[in-house]
Amino acid sequence: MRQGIFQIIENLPLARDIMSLRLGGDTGAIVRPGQFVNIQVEDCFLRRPLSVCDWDGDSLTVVYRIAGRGTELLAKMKNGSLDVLTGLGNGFNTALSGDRPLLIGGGLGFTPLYALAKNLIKEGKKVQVILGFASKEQAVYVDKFKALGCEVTVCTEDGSLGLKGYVTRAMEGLDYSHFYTCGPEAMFKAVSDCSLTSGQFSFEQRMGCGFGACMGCSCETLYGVKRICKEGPVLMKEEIKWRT
Amino acid sequence: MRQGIFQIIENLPLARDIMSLRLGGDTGAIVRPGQFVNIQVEDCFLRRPLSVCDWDGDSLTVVYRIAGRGTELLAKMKNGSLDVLTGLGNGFNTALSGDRPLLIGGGLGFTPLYALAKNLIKEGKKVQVILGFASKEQAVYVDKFKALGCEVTVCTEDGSLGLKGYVTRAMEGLDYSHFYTCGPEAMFKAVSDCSLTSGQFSFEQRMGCGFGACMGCSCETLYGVKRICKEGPVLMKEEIKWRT
Amino acid sequence: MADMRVSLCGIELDNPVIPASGTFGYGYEFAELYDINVLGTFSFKGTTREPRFGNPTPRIAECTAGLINSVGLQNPGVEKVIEEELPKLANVFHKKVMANVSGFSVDDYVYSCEKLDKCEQVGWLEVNVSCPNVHGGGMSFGTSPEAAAEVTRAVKAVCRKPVIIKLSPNVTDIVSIALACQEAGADGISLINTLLGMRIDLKTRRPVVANRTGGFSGPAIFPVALRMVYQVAQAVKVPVIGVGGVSSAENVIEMMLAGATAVEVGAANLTRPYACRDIIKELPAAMEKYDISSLRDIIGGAIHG
Amino acid sequence: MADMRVSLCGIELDNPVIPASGTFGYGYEFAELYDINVLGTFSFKGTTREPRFGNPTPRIAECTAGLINSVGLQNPGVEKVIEEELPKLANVFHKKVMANVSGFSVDDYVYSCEKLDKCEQVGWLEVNVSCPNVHGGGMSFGTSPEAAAEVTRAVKAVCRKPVIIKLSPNVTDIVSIALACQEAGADGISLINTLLGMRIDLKTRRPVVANRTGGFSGPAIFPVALRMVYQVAQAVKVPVIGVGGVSSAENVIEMMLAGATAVEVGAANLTRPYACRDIIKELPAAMEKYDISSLRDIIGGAIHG
Repeated sequence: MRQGIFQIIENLPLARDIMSLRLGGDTGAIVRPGQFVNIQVEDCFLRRPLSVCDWDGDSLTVVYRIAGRGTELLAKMKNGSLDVLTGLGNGFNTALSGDRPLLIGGGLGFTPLYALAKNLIKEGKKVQVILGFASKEQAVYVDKFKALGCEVTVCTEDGSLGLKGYVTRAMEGLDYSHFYTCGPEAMFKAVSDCSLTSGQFSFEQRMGCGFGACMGCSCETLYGVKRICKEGPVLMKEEIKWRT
Repeated sequence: MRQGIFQIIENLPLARDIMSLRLGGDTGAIVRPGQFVNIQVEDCFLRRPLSVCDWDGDSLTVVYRIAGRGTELLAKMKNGSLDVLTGLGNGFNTALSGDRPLLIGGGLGFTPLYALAKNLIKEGKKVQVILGFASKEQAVYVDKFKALGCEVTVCTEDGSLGLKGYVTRAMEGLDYSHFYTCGPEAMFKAVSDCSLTSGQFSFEQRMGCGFGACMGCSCETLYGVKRICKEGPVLMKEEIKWRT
Repeated sequence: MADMRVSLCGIELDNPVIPASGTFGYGYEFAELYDINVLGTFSFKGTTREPRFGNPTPRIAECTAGLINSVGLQNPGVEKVIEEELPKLANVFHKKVMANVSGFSVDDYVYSCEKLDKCEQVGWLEVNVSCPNVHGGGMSFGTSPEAAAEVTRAVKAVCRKPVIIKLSPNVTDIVSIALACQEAGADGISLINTLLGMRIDLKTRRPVVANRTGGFSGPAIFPVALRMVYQVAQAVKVPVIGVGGVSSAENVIEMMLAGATAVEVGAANLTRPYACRDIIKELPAAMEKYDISSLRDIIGGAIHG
Repeated sequence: MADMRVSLCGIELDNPVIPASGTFGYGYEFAELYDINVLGTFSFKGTTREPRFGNPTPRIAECTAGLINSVGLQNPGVEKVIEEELPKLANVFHKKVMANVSGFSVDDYVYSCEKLDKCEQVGWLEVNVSCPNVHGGGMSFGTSPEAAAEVTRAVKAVCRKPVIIKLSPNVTDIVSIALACQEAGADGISLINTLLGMRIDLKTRRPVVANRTGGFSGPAIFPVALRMVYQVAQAVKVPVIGVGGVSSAENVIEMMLAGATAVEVGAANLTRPYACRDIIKELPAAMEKYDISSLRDIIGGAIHG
């Protein structure tokens, strides 16, 4: 974990209430896709944890939804600098991907999967991606995944783009070596149930600190208690204790 | 009273820890010298009440000392806008000045006296001014008073400029028709005691609102309770109940 | 069309926004700024049997997201309030006003309430058993269920109008005090009054306010106020007025979800003179944002389930 | 040369800055960031007899100038703390640590304290009788003088090291509780724990934290903490640790003027990982600004005169 001051390079809308924020600064602490950053927004007491969607040596990109006061304030910032904690969380384990990994994103869940896809493609893997959205209007980043060389299937709840229905529908009959998923928790159980292989889930939780100090985001797993911000946000399919 | 947004025209140091802030905006609510404004400083809950040192149709000037968190933050603001309440307090009564009014300022107490002097000069009065400071380094606005055409006597506690000692020393033997004073409360009693005429005192007090709502700044006078922010900050010599 | 009306002890309010006692004087300072008839009502300056200057100055200390005041119930006394303040108020405010009363003995409360109850302009009596600024004064009534009930019973015996008891948050079990007041006949409960707080001046190394400690209010105390409103609203049957750090339309909605029938706005009036008018203006948009057609419908919405 | 040393129950601290329990884990997360030996000491995660997961999530809600947590004493249990956490801590922290203990019965407290008292690394026991998150749990001990005294007496009977009782602010009369603890043998008093608070999500219309209410901390509560420290420090003879909203060197000085011998920093560690290191760095300059050569000399400086 590293604390640093980042410059706002751009902070632009991708779709209604969906913003893309690119920050310039020291990204040295980010070592794996699936890690997150924790951003101090002025006039908010707590930081805002956001998955890293993409990063290079001196910049990183997060995609966020304007959902509350903090993100509303953040969306208004068009320049200046931000106090950011980087390199948070365990991130995805790419060593387990196998040759034909499947990436499943629900809503903004695609964000950590983009950096992951980039990584897996670089490693020469055949990357299949399922992106689920509420509707066509919300379907962002589809072309970006394609541009990486991924095989992309889009699903929308209202059928306005791609398959009509949930991501699980697109999983049917697919052949894959391992899966990685991020999205609403409601989607996770369904994905787990219809999955044929082992896989990794990136969880969300309200956090106090984001670096393991407050125990605010703890969850029980089959192998003991884990902090989503520290031992997570990525958990293996085999360790998850589903809330029944 | 009027609430308005004012632009920062300049915010510059006059001496060590003494700043002059000029604001552009609607000054229509300011009707008398000796009134004050109440400035909202970002990250401070309460506004900062400051005497108006000078004003014209579309700008006003306040002079303040960097004394705490609020004024430290204010001193850092070099541009942008401020939420300001204007036209607060009763101000000085110039009708009582007579032909040869005496103005007595201690430390930053000169600020409301400057606008007053301007006013009295315009009314053709012979204005005598005594300005007391800790030392030469703190002696600001002396030339500005002279430029108005006032007869200025300066006193410094350390004698580094003008008379050595307190303002009361400069009052001795002076001939004046009425006096106006502003400065530390410690000075007021001495000024009152050695004064030969009636006069007006501009008081300071910690305020919650600045416009008469909270009763935070009340004081007892010989003619009942008054709110420094509303029935004050200017009180007549004859009504003051001195704390013994 | 957003319906902001609520009924407080049988009197309908156009909206639930009520400037809190001690932050709105007797109304005029604000009537000079805007038409205060846009308010649901307002609770006037805490009034006592005798005139009071209150505590020595300084009486104000700044805090993060709030302030401390130790005004100590400065007021002209109930006679002058009735003879001078209310007639003047009649010129600028045409709704029922809430009469806030403090006292230092049960007789004090009875004396002042009985007189104010007879005033045409007064719609409710808000009995402050909780002012933390008067040593050995109002505080003691608000910190014991028995004492709070005693005041309530005595005041109810001489009043025909709704009696609302304003509670202190500086207690271990506010629910037991609220229940005791209801049992004693209170028609409503308002909470919270200020938290007892303090600041010290690092330069003088002395407390900032002359009285050493004072009442802490402002956005900082909102989570404590909301918790207590939530606890009390679940326990009592009478309407609850939510008070403490409210400074936005969202805060008003949150207080009502916690169980408040109406909401008082305090410290916000001091730093933002138009705060209440602005909150009332912003309420319809906030209601739409959160899919609320009538504020009545959300009272206590967060309590069940 | 600014002298920051203070003596806490007979053990000298290089400076009075102590990360508060529950905001510093068992130290490692922070040891990765800076040398935690710069601290006066730190109070480790509240430890109980049995391992605890704590309350369901979400456990965190944001507030103006603070946060609400309902972690509910998650910890691995006293055995694991002694067998695993303390040995790991020994690698990164070479000073005496403060062992924070919670319990749900007097026996619980005795069991855990007796074991931790025997640990070489432990310098003080901080007994939390005030965690507001456990229903019918720690809370009850902290809200009655008798119960707090009973825990104190029982713990003192099995401990050779200084026992500091950490008090809840959610009470009517914190001084009586502090006096009861001193009477029962407490070597020190730390206060305040969190204020009981709540937030409601306007979208879901449900409390933000699963436990509904939680502990409110952060700069917002500083004036309440300072007032209680001032009241208790005047009443007791034992050293007082000031806790609550401290987030700057100035806050540390203000707490000490109110009567604190040492100061705990809580919520600030969560949003500013380097907060304690920075406060310690800023202390000498702040001391010079306010003409303080030795922090020892200003303890309680605002109490007299």
